[in-house]
Amino acid sequence: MTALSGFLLSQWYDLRDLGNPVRALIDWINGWGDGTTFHWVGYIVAGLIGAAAIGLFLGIAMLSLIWIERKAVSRIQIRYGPNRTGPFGLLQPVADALKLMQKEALTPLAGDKIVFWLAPVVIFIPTLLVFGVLPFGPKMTAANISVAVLYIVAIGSATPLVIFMAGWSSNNKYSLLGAMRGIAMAISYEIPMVLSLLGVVLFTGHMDLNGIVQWQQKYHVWLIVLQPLAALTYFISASAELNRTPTDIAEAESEIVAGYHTEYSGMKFGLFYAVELGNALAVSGIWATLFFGGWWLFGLDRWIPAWLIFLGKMYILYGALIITRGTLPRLRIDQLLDFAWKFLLPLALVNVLVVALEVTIWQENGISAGIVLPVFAVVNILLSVVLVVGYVQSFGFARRQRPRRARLITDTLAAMPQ
Amino acid sequence: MTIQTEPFIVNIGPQHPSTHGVFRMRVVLDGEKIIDADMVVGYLHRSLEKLAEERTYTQNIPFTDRMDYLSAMSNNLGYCMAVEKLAGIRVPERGQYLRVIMAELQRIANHSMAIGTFINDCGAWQTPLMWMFAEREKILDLFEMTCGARLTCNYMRIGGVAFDIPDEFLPAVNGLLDDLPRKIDEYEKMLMENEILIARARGVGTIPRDLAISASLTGPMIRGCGIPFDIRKADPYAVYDRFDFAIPVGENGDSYDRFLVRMAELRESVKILKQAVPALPGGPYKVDVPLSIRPPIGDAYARVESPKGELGYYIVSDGGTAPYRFHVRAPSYINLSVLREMVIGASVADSIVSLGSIDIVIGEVDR
Amino acid sequence: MLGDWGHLGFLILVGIALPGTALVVSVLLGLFKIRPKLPNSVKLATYECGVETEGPSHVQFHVGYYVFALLFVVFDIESIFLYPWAVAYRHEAIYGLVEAVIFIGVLVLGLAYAWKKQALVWR
Amino acid sequence: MSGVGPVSAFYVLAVLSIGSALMVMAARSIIHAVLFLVLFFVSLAAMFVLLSADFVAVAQLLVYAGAIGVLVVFAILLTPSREQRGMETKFVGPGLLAGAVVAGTVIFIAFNTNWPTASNDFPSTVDAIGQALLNRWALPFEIASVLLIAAMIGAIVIVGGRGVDLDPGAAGPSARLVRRER
Repeated sequence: MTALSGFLLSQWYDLRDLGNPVRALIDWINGWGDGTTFHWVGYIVAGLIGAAAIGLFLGIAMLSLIWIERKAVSRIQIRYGPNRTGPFGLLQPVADALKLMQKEALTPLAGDKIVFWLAPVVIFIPTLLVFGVLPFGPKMTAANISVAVLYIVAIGSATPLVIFMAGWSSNNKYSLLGAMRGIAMAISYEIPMVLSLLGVVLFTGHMDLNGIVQWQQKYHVWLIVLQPLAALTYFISASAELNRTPTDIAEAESEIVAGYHTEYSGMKFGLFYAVELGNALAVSGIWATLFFGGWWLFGLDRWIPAWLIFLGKMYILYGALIITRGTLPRLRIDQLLDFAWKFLLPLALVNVLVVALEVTIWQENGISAGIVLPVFAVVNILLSVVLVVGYVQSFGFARRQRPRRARLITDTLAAMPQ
Repeated sequence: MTIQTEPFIVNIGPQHPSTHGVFRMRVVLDGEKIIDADMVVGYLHRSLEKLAEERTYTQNIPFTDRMDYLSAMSNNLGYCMAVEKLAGIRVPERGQYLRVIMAELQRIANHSMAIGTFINDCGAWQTPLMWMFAEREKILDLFEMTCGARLTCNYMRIGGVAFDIPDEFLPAVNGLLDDLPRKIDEYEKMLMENEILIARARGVGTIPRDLAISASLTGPMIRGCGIPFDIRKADPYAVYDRFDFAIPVGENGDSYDRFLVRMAELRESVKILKQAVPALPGGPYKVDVPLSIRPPIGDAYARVESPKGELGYYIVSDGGTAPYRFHVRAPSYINLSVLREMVIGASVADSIVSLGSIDIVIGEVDR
Repeated sequence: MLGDWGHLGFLILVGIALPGTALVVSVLLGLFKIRPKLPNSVKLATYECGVETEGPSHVQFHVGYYVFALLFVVFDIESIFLYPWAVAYRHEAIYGLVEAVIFIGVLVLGLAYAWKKQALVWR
Repeated sequence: MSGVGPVSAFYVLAVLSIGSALMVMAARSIIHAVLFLVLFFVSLAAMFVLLSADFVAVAQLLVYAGAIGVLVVFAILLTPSREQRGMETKFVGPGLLAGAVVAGTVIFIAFNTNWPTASNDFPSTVDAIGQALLNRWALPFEIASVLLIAAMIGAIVIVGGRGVDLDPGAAGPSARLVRRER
C-alpha cells in the first residue's frame, strides 16, 4: 500500500488532492516560452480555476442543501418532505430553481431600484470570499492568506450591511425593521465570535487556516477537545448571524412577515435563499476546519481523499444547524442581545485568559505536548461544563423557576375569588 | 436627556402569517416597542346572525359549524341546546353521552391546534405544530367515521345527534385514549421545560385578574388568571355533572399560563372521555323532532364551554319556523377585546405571542 | 502571498457573475415570455399586509440601536488589538500574559460598567 | 511594487476608491453616500494589501467597513427624517476650506514619503505588529484600552444609561399616543 501511495504521490492523477492536476496544468503553462514570460497566464488560469471551482461547488452545494434541509426537517416534523420530483424528491431543488426563475419579479415602485437590484447580487460576494480561504485539502485553498481567521470575521461583517441595503431599499416597514434587527444582532454576536477565534489563534499561534489544521495534525488532536468553550461560543455566535430559526429575528416570519426580503420575489428572492444556505455551509466549514481538524482525520486522509473528508465533516456539522433550526423557537431580540453580551462575551473573555495562562505554562516550562495537552483538555472541558451549567443555574428559567403544571381545581365554587 | 423618536405605524394584518386569518392590528411603533394599537375586525364578516333569521332552526346548524371551524362540534352543541331549551325538548341519554364525547374530542383537537400555532407564533419552525397535527388527525378521522365530515361536522341535531356511532368507532376511540396520555407526556416533556419557550411566554401578555373579570373573559383566558370559571362546572349541561374532572388554572395570567392551562385541559378531556366512553348507554340517540320545528314564542339562552370559552346562543322565537333574533356570544371575539391592553408597551415579537395565546378563530370573531 | 489575495479578486468576479447569471437568465426568460411581466399599481405597491401604507417608511429610529453600535465599535477595536498579541504571544509569554491581563481587565471593567449602567438592556 | 498584476490592480483600486469617495459627496441620497463610503473603505482595504499590510487591511475591513459603516447607518436612521434631506448647509465655505487643507497635507505627505512597496511574497505582518505591541509599544497598547473604555463610557453617558423616554410632544401620526412604563 505504501508503494501505491508513493507511486500516486503528488502526480497530476493523484486525485486525493484536486490541487495536483491544477498545479500540473499551471506548471505546464509556466513552462511556455523561456519559462518566465507566461507566468501571468498561469496565474490568471490558476485564479480562474480556483474561483470557478468554488463557484461551481457552492452552486451544487446550495442545490444539495435545499434537498437535505427540506428532507431532514421533514423527518423532524414527522413528514415525508419532497418525494414527487425524481427519486426521493432529488430533483426538487432543480424544480425550485426553475420555478423561481420563471416567476414574475416585482420591483416595488416606492423602493430604491438600483440598491434593490444590487443587494441580492452583492450578498453573494462575502459567502464566496469565505469559501476562498477554506482549506479543502492540504494544497486545496484558493487563497492561502496569513490573516485568514480575522479575515473570515471581517468578511462576515459585510453581510449585515447588505441586509440593510435590501431592507432599506424595499421602502417597506417590515423590511426596515428586519434590517435594523439584523444589524443589531450581527454586531452583537461579532464580538464573541472574534474573541472565541482569538482563543484558537492564541493556542496554535497561527492565523492561517492551513496552519491551524496542520497544528491539529501535528499534535494529533481536534481543537474542540482543547477549546470547547471557543467552539461553543463560535458556533452559537456564528449561527446567530445566519438568520436561521432560533435567531432568525431579521426575517421572523411570524412577526415581520419576511423581514428584509419581504419585497423580493422570483429569482431575487431565490438568491437570498441560496445565500442563506451557503452561509450556513460556510459556518459549518469553518467550524470543521478550526475545531474538527479540517481535512485531517487521524491519518485516514492518506487513503481517503482529503477533500472528501472535509466535505463529509462540513455536511455532518451542517446537521447540527438543521437540528437547531427544526427544534427551537425563536428568541426575542432583547433576549438574543442579552445572550450575546452577558453570556457569550464573558465566556469568550474567560476562555482567552485561560488559554493565555495555559500557553504560558506550556511555553515557559517546556513540558512536552503529550503530557500537557491531555491535562489542558480535561481542565478546559471541566471548566466549560462548570461555566455553562453555572450560567444556566443562575440565569436560566427552566431550572430556577421550574414550570409548574397548571393547578387543578375540582371544587370550583370554593376557589372563586370573592 | 430625551431624544425624540418618530413613532411610525405598522399594520400587522390582515394578510399576515400569524394573525390567524384576516385580523388586523394597527400598531404605532417606537423602534420595536408598541405605543398604541388599534384592533380592526370585520374582514371575514358574513352576517351569520342575520342570515340565520331567514332559515329554519335545523338549517341553521351548518352555519354554526362555520363560526369556529376548528371546533364545530361544540358550536353545534350550544346551538342545539338553545333550541331545545326554547322548545322544551329532552335529549335521550345516549344522545347526551355522544354529545359529550364529541365535544371533548373536539376540545383535544382544538387545543392541539391552539398549542401548536401558539408555539409557531413564538417562532418555532412548524415542528410542534406538525407533531400536534398528528393527534388532531386521529380525532378528525373519528369524526369522519361518524358523520362523514372532518372539519364542518354538522353532527348535532335538535333533540340528539344526527347519526349513531358506527361499530368501529368505540375500538378506535379506546385505542386513541390509551395512546393520548403517553403523547401528552411527550409533549409536556418537550415543551414545558423549553428554556426559550418559557423566556418568550412567561410574563408576556399578562392580564390582571380584575381586568379579566371586567372584560368577561372566559375559557383558558380567565382560567390562566387563576379563576376556575368553567361552564361545565359553573352551569353543568348535558351530562357533565356525572363525570369527575378538574379545572386547571394558572397563576399569573400570562401567555405561558394559558399554554399550561391548555396542556392540562388535554389531560382533563382524556379523563372525561375515559369515564364517558365505557358508560355510553344504549337506547335512542335522538328524539323525533319535526324538520321545521316551531318553538313557542319566547327566548332562550344556552351556553357551553367551547374550547375557546363560553359560547352562548341567544334565540328569540316569534312562533315561526325561523328564529326572530339569533345572537351568538362568541368567546374569541370577547377574549380578543383585551388584546390592546396586552400589547401596549410590549414589543412586536411579544404582541404576536400574546395574540397567539388568545387562540382566536376569525370565523368566530367576525361571524 | 500577494498572489493569494489576487485570487480573492477572481472570487469577487465569480461572486458577481454567479448571481448575475441567475438574474440575466431570469430576465431572458422574461423576454421569451416564459416569465410573466404584468405589473400594475397594486402589485407594485409596498406590501403592508394588504392595506395601504400609512406614513413614511424611512423614519427616525429608536436610539437603542445606536448604543449597541457604539459598544460594538469599542469592543471590535479592542479585540482586533488582541490578535497580533495572540500571534506574538509565544515569544514573550509571561510578559505578554501580564500585558493581556491588564488589557482585558480594562475591557472587562468597561463591560461591567455598561452592564451596571443598563446599557446592555435592549429597549 | 512590480509586475503587471499589482500595478493594474493598483490603478483599478485607485479609480474605485477615488470614484467612490467622490460619489460620497455627489450622492443625492444620504444612504447612497454611506454605501459609497463603505465601498471606499473596502477598496482602501485592498490598497493596504498592495502595501503588504495584510493585517491592517483586514482590520480596516472589520473596523471601518463593518463597524463604522454600521455606526453611520444607525446615526442616519436616528436623525429625524426631515433633517435627512437638507442638501444646502451654511457650512459649505468652512467645509471647502477644511477639505482643501486636508487635501494639501495629504498631497504634501504623499510626495514627500519614501513609500515601501509590496513584494509578491511578503511575510505576514501580524507577528511583527504583535512583537511591537509586546515590546516597544506596550504602554500605548495599554493606554489605547483606557482610551477605548473612555469612549464607551462617554457613549453610555451621552445616550443616558437609564434609557430614553418617548417625548409626549412628539405626537406623530397617531392622535392618542399612550405613554406607559414597561
